[in-house]
Amino acid sequence: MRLLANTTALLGKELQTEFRSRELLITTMFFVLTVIALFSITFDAAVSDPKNVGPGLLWLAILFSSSLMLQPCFLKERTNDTLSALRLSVGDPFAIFLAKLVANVCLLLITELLALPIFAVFFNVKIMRVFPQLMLVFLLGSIGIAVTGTALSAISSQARMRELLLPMLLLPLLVPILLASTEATVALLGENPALRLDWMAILAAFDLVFLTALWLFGEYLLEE
Amino acid sequence: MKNLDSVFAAYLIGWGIFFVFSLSVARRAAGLKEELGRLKERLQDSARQGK
Amino acid sequence: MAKTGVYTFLVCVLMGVTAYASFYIAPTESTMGLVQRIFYLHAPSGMVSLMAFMISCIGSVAYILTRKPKWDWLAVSSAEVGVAFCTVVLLTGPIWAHPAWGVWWAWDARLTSTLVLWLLYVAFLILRTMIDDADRRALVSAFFGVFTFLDVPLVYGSIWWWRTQHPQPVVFTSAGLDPTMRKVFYLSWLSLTCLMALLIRQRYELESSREELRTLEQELEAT
Amino acid sequence: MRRNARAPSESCETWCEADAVSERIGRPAGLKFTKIEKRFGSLYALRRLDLEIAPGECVALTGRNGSGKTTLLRVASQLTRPTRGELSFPGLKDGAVPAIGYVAHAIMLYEELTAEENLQLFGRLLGIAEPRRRALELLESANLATRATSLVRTFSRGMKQRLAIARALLSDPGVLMLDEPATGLDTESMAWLRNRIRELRDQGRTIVMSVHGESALSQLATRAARLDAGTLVADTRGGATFQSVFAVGEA
Repeated sequence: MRLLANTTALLGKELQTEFRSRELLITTMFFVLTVIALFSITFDAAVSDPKNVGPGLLWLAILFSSSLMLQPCFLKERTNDTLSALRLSVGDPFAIFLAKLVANVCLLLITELLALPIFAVFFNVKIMRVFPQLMLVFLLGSIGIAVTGTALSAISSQARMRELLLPMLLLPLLVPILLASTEATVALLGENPALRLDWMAILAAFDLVFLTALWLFGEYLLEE
Repeated sequence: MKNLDSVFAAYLIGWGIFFVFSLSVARRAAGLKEELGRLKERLQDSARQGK
Repeated sequence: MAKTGVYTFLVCVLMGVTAYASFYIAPTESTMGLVQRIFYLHAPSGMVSLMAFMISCIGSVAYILTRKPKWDWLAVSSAEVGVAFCTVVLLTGPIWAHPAWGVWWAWDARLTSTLVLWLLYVAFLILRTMIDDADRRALVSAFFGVFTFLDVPLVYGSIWWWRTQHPQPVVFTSAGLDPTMRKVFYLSWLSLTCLMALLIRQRYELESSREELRTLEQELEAT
Repeated sequence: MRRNARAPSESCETWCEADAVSERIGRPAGLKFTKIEKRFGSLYALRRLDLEIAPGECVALTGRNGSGKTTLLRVASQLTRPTRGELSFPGLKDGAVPAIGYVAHAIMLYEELTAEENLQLFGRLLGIAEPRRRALELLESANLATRATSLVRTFSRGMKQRLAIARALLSDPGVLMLDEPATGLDTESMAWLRNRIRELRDQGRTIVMSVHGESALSQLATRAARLDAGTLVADTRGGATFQSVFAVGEA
């Protein structure tokens, strides 16, 4: 019970600090926009078949931007050593991870909500008719990115070269997410849209496996 | 028999990687052993002076 | 030291026998011909690299629970040996693919998964160089070691399922092995596993003598 | 000026009736370090430290930089895990951990939140009753009530330190760990700090504070100890006088 209370309190703090400064959200959104635009130019979206190439590029853009967006997640807890204050106050250290995880999922979803229409315009793909299913795929994908990203942010905040380290650690780890969500999105944007439950199962399995790993071993990352 | 050379190449490279790995580890280990020897001597000297 | 000497000799003999078997005892494969013999090094190396990564994961979990440095040494040693075996797979793959199918790199399920595995564990080794304090490095890389190993089945599963969705003509491992080929394959697997054990032991010794050196340096400082 | 250690049985006014915060107990507790060792790679921050602090004692800890003072305080407040050795709390049933307040060099507060938001956040995390009332009460005692709704970023060093101490007192802890609380304080905050620590000490809380040699704070202490290279080298309980502990401390 205390875990839930701590998580909601911390989530309130995460979202409050984020929406008070809004820097992270704006820079991430702009970065996603840039990457999608550049992909569209290089792959000349209009000519090649956008239905198959597009989703892959969209998800790559999301992976790149999230690996950069998740950088400061634990780094900002090191200024003024607020991490120690949190560790002293919370009952279960997993609450710190859970709150940051949920906050990151929200940030990712907001970024994706902006990126989708832009992607639809650039690759002239109809998304409105499959929007709910699409959002489900994006939710599962974002949870997977946020779980691994938050854990790796706790790692990279303790290492040198942390700007490069997080993307290098995160991107190979997210291969299953990249494959499954791209395939699911392709299936949804195709002629007869179908919600591919097999790929959704892989996404759900990924999220579950890494959420449990974080729950079991996460606290050791915060130790001194 | 024409692509016999690629089979040889594959085995050469394969075993080569194992050999290079083992060699580099052995070389580093030798360096450490020698360093260890020198340190042990210095320890004995300082111990002898200490008595 | 004698035990390692004998063991090294045994492994060399075993490797020699395997090479002889791969070249002479195993029949030449009908379609691809001679170049198929690379299979006896390529495929078992992939399996042995997975075994090495499993040992590394066991080392990582044991370190998290017991905090004894020896488990961390095991984790890093077997990870490095695993990466060495992965490199062998990734290099022998194209050498086999080029003459057999005219392409240097085939996006075959197993080869692609091994590539991702290689990226994961090289990242693991690079992470270790980025953290200075020994205990912190051990704990953090142990966590990442567990994370990476949990990712392996998901990587293999998703790439295998992705490959079946988009079937591709080039097939690497010729499934239909006749009995003698299968025997030589198992012999090769056994010899490479013993080689893995030897390399891990050797790398482990390096770590323990490094620790010995450090404790000696401290003693000198203290006196 | 030297106060003898308060007899534990003396009545306790304020902290007695404060309700125990979840499984942590607000009553003051003693601390016992048995052969504590903390190694950062090849560097020994703490080396075979044996120290016992009785409930209600106010200990001044001195020693050169890097002698292990900060590590000792972090081990005591359970932020750092000792490589070897064991920290125990005599007087409490085994396994129970007393509420411990910790003030470090870093202010351990969110600069992008206001003073009130900071205290309420940590109060809710600790699970104390009516965090809002407790936060206002502590802001009052730190004379920060007027700046309750301004961002901590706009605070001076002295104000931040006072707020940090307020945060440490949220769970009404029986044990307080203060790491060089006086650094960077202006005279006005320094006076406030001295009165506050005297008040906390008189309430019977166990206080361990690291200080830089003889100073206004060290006179409040009922006991002094000096650390050097990770071990205890002088302790007034061990017969050393206050002067001898502090004199060499500056070497």
